[in-house]
Amino acid sequence: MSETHSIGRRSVLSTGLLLGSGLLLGGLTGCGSGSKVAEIPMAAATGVPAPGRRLRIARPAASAAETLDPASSLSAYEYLGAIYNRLVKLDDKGVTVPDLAAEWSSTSDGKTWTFNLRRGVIFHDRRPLTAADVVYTLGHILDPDVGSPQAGVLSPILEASGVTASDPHTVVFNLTSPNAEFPSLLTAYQCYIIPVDSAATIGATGIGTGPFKLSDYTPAGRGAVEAFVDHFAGPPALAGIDFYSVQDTGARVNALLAGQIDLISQTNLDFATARVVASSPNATVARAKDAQWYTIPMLATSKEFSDPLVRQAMKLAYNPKDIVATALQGNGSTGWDNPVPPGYEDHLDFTREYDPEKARSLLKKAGAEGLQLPIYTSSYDSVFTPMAVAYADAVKAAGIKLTVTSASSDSYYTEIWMKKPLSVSYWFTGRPVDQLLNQVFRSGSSYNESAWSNKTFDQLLVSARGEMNDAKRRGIYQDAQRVIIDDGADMTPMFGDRLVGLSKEVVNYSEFGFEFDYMLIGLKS
Amino acid sequence: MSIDASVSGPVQAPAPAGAAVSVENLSISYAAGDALVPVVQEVSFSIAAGQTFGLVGESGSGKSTVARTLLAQLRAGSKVMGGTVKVGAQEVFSLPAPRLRALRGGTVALVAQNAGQALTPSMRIGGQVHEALTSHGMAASRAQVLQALDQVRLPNVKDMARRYPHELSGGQQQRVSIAMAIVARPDVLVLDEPTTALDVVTQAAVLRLIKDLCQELQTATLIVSHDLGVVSGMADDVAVMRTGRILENQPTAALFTSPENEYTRELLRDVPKLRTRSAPAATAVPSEDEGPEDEAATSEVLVECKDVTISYNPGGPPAVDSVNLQIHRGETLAIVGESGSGKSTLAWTLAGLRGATSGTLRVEGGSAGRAGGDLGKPVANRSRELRRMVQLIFQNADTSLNPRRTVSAAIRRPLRLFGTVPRSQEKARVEELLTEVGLPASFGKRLPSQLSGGQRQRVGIARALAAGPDLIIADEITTALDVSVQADILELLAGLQRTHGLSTLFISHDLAVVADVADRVVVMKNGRMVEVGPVEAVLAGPNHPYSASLLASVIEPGDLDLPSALSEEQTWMDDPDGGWEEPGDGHRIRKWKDA
Amino acid sequence: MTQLILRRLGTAVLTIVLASLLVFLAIQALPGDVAQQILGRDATEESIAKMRSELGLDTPVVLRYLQWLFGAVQGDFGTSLVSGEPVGPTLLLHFRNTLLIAIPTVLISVTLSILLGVFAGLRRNKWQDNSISLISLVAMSIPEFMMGALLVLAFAIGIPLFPAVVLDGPNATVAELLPSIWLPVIVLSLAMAAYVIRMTRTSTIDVMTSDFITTAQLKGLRESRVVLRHALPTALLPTLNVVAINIAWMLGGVVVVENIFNYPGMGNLMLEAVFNRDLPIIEAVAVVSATVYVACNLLADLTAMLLDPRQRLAKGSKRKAKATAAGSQATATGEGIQP
Amino acid sequence: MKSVLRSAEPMFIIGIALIAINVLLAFLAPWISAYDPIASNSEAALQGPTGAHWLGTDMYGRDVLSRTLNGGRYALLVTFLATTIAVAIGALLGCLVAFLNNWVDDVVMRVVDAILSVPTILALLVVVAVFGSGMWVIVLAVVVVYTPAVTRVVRGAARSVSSLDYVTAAKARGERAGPIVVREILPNVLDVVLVEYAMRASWVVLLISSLSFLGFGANPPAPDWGLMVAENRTALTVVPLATLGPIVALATFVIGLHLTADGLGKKLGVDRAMTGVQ
Repeated sequence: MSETHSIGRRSVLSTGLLLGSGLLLGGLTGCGSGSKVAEIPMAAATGVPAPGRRLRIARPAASAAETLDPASSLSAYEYLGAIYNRLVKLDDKGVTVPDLAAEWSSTSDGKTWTFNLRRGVIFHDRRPLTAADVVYTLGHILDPDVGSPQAGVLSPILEASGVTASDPHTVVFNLTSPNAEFPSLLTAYQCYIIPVDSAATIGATGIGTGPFKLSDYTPAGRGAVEAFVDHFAGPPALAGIDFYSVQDTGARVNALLAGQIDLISQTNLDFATARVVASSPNATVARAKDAQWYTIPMLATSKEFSDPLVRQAMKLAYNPKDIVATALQGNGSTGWDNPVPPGYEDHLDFTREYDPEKARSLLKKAGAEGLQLPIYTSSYDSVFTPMAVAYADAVKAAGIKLTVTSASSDSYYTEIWMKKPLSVSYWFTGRPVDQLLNQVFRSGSSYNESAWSNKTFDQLLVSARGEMNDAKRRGIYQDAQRVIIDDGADMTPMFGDRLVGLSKEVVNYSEFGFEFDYMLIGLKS
Repeated sequence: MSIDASVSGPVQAPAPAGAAVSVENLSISYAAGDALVPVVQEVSFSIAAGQTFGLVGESGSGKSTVARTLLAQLRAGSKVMGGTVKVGAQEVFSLPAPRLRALRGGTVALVAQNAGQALTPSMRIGGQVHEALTSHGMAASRAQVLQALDQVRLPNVKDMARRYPHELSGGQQQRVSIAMAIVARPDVLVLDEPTTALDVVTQAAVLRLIKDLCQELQTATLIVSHDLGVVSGMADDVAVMRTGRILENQPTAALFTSPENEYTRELLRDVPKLRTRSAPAATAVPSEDEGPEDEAATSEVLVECKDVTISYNPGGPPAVDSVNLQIHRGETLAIVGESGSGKSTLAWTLAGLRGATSGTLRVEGGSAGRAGGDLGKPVANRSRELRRMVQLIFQNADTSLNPRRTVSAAIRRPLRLFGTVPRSQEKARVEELLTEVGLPASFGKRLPSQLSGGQRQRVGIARALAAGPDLIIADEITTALDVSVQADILELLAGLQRTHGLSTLFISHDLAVVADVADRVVVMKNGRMVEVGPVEAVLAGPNHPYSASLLASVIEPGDLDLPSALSEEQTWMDDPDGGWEEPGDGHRIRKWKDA
Repeated sequence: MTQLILRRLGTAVLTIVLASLLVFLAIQALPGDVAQQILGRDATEESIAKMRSELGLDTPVVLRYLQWLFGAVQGDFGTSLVSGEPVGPTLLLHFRNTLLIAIPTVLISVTLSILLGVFAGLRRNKWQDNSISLISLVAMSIPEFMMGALLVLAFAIGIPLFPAVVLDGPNATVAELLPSIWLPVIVLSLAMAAYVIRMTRTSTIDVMTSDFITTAQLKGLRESRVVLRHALPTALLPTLNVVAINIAWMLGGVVVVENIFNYPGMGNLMLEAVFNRDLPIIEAVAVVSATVYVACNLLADLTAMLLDPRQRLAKGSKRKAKATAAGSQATATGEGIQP
Repeated sequence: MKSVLRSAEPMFIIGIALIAINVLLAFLAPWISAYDPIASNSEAALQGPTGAHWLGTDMYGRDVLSRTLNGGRYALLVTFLATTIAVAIGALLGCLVAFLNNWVDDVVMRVVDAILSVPTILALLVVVAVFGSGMWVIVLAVVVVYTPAVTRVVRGAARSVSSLDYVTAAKARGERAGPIVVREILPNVLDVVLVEYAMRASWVVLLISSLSFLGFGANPPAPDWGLMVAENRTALTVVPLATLGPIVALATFVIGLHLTADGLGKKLGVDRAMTGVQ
């Protein structure tokens, strides 16, 4: 109580200063010079959470059609990690680790996979988890009527009839083609396990096995979850979480600064805001390392980029270090056009050459000297435009003239992306390597944003799936990465840290993909 | 005329001791930018209780400014430069606020020109009279309010008290203003052009009322007017003002019989006169008065209206009802009537601005080999020839010229439109027309705002002439002008008419003006003709009762009293059998019965 | 008078229908597929096609408008393309929330600005007038998003008197929303008051120079009575229309303010609907706003009739009535409409 | 114009001066600004005012002064284009329907009312959503929402003019509607139109800054006042001048327009509040 009191007084004082100097004397005193601004912390605070605290999270307002059905493309995914579990999940090195499945194995041909479930797991409605629930969930995901995004990944290798329960705690998957990486495909957040026969209601009830139990939920509105004391790994540190939905980014930040919420989810703060938040008395910034995978897709089917020489020149012409320095202000890692994040075990550590002169000569060779075209961007993400500007700046040296053209953010992904020859885009990291490469780079995949097609690459993916030896498979994946670097149409200048605004009271924040560590996150007393 | 001479001598009447009002050496200036423009200069006069003092002068003479100093009111930006204004023993400009409030409405009351605008639109009549009492600490019962309304001879006072100003006629509104002014029994009454906005009959009645009340209440009264007749009928003493100075100040009878100042004499000469018309008017040219010969010479009909009826709303009462008349070539036909009588509606229909509901209007061709045509059609359906045959001159010279276009552009437009002269000669023709209406050719470059009212009206005439018309419709063209200017314009028009052989339809509410200019006159009331005939015959009578009341209402300069109480109400009705009396000589009177 | 009111009502309905038609036709031209917009970037081709037919996007436009109009007349505004919920209740909820800030705004700003406007008009060109004019000039010239940002900084983050944003959704109770309304109310009041003050000042000056005020003053009335009883009713006539237009503007177009404060009102609903191509919601918002606009004008006219008996004349047809009652309305329209 | 200026009051002069300064600075911006307004420089991000950066820098290290100077170019250009087009169309249409005073007037005014009854921002958003957010689209959008308002104001003024005698005289001569509107009516409502122009321009500036703020106007990284506020307002406590710079520029321009409109109104005898009634 006395603590909050003193904070209150301090902020009153700071406001006096702030208003006085900022508004009245701003120009004269030179207040607010950069030196006073706190740098963005590198690591989140850790500590012992106080019991019984609730975390308040502001998230962007979603569509009113959102649902708690994890399989849906409109799932409210801030809730999902709190209320559900998957069979397996990905750790921050991209390695598949157990969740509801205690262990798994496959036949040597990689076609039949057997998962043994953890014992003693119960749903929030106190029904025990059985293999039937898993069979039902997979059937739900593969149901064409559901239109689950993950169905596109699973259906080429798995039919609903291929999933069976051999006993209440064992699920057997019979694949239609071998896949050594199959377990990793079940780590997607669409694969959270729901109870048998719950498809019709799960969107609103959110009954899962997760550490929290749904207590209140309005689509696109506010909601709450409470600690589930009977969770198999024990109760979480928090007593509950309240979710609020706030449309405007500025408003979310203001809510944090005013102490109305503890954490802003799904919002990559721009650097100015991040520094403002970091220097405020009661809020700070944490980062999700390399969480934003930024890309510059060159549409391989366009007349500009159908020639691999031109694509190669576009890469040789820029140094990702420059882009990280200006667009990310150093808050991220260079990508060197390799889409696999540096932290992954399967990552190919290779720095391609940077040679604008060579780029120029390649262009000449391709008959595209002095290439000139617009690069499209929008305010969809705060890094898009700085990235486009930095890239356009960088490639000037190779005689490439790009005009940065901004499009409306609300129709950017329907009107520009995958339609214009050169645009910018981003993905969340946290996908298993197999899924990443298959979804975004394989010929004909609906997410192949550059429409790139390379037979060698496709063949490498197929052979990787057939290779049961982990080390050899890693080698194949790294070969595939090399093909992308050399020939690919989707440039990866960098991976950005997601800057997350949170209260100074929040401890043990850690996030991978878009999922918190819900067990440990808590608030100081 | 010497202005210097007028400052001394008889102008400065000594202020008798005990005068209710005494103004001495009053000078007022108006600040225009950095300069001070004198608007009132060394004005002195006094009024004894029970006496009426008249201030007469043309617009801008400063008469209203003087009048309002009696209530210590000055226009914003004006300043008293010297002199005193005393009401009783009080010097009004040095009164503290509470005493000033007591003076206003209590000691001195004002009746302003336009009662329609001087009454608060959002308050009931009764309330406005009521507060005139209460604001001076007088107990005010409903009965007193009703009595005040009754005193100004308003009908149905109970109902009247509940009405809002806009629900009253102009005459009734002015009566309310008077009631409001006299209800607190003031010592001094200031009448600032009290009847200017009223029809003649109403004017006569309202003036009669005021005069009676002033006598009854023994107030010292100041009446300001541009109308010599009004002042003549009301005042005991009259002062003539010009450019802020009093030129002469005499008892009324003396002023009108033996004016001392040249300006006064000019004014008196320029006023159109009705009853003294037997002696040819100063402006009259012998040929105009030759009557019968003229008639014979011009008996050729130019315009023929048969059973013309014009309605604004289908089913509503017609604005013009079964009018039959002829306009002869070369004659001036006047239409006289009060506002709402239909006279302007008829004129506008002839000009093609409005279609006729039924009946026929025809203009004959002839003179210049022009074809005749149907004037019942609106202008859009008329041929170019037909359009140029009929031209309008408007009442208000201020609004009849486009303020953004030069004089020569205004005159040139009809030349171009009707192809009256080849383009190469337009400039010369414009100059010719300007000269013809008595303006220097150099005026072509001016904008209307750089002209005086009279000059603007001359441009309006030139514009009408430019078309080369057969008929000119002059719609109240002198109403907005001062007397002296009015005389010039009328003279100009008459001259032009003679030289061009034009016919004129002259619309007016003023019988005296009509008597001066017209050959024949039509009297209209409620959309119908009630009398028509040669001017002399109509003036000589016998008359339709409405025409008679119009004639009786005229107050001429030198009349020392007002017409006896006239009824504003209509005392007659059309004979249900219809028909006309014809005393002869083309004089016809609609048959009527007492209502 | 009744006839006059009836005619106004008829015109009002016509205006609303016309507005709904214009908006309906305009939003037909919106690019971007609703289905795509709803399903987002992760949608599959099949689910989009399915969604399209579910939404009835294949019916011809005219037919859809007539269907919509027929439903709307019966109070059925269709269902949201996005949430699948009926539009009516959703809209009503947001409308209620907007009213929650609109009503205090109107009460505060109108009272205050009429007082200040009349005061400034009476003290014309004196220091009181000059300072009031200057302040309202500045208030008019600072965009409300700036005003909002400054207020949040000062009174929510600096001195935490008010919440910076509204965390409760549209379903929140009035009591829950109450603490959050004040900052938006202040921002809106400032924007609105500036215009009303200026209009009131001008018309006060205007009326104070008219003949009937001179008459009243020369009757020896106290200045207070002259102002309150004689001048005010007429001076307020033009102000009425500015107020009406401003209320309409506020109810329909406070997008910026609601956006800054995350206030779950109609402005936010509208913004969201345009983003999502949620045609039935856009259409319904347009109709409600048009109704409010028309109703406010009608109310202003009725109040004008109350204040000034001349306005009650049904005679002279609508043209005359318009010319007098709405003489100032012409500018009022302009005066009131702001970004 | 000369005579207008000579006897003008100080407030009017100040108004004209504020507009002139803004227009001049915007025009000269490319030559007088010390930095490229879109060149980012991460080393110099979020600086307070220094000798090198008089108004400091923003989060990308861009010079705030250079951005503020250049930020007016877009706003002023759009304002000029949109206001001119809207006022031109509105004035002509207003005069025409006032003169015709028949069913055409009724139809036009119904449509005008209908458009006016749709919230400005909604109408703008729909137009922008249909056509994208290029400069000409913003101009079109503003024209769509403001032409009806101008039409209404001018019609009010033109109605009283068209009942004046010189218009009647033209009608009686048999002139056609076109020449009457252009020669007789329009020149005489020009004062109202002029005042309306100044007022309307002030709203257009604010409106397009709001649009930019909401993300529908100018596109990043272009310098634009509204956009600069949107970008920098969260950093208000850190680099207040990055927000206040463009706001002061915007506000002075708007104040200039208001003062000019007031001054013009007084000078030309147009009571701005009562525009449309005589």
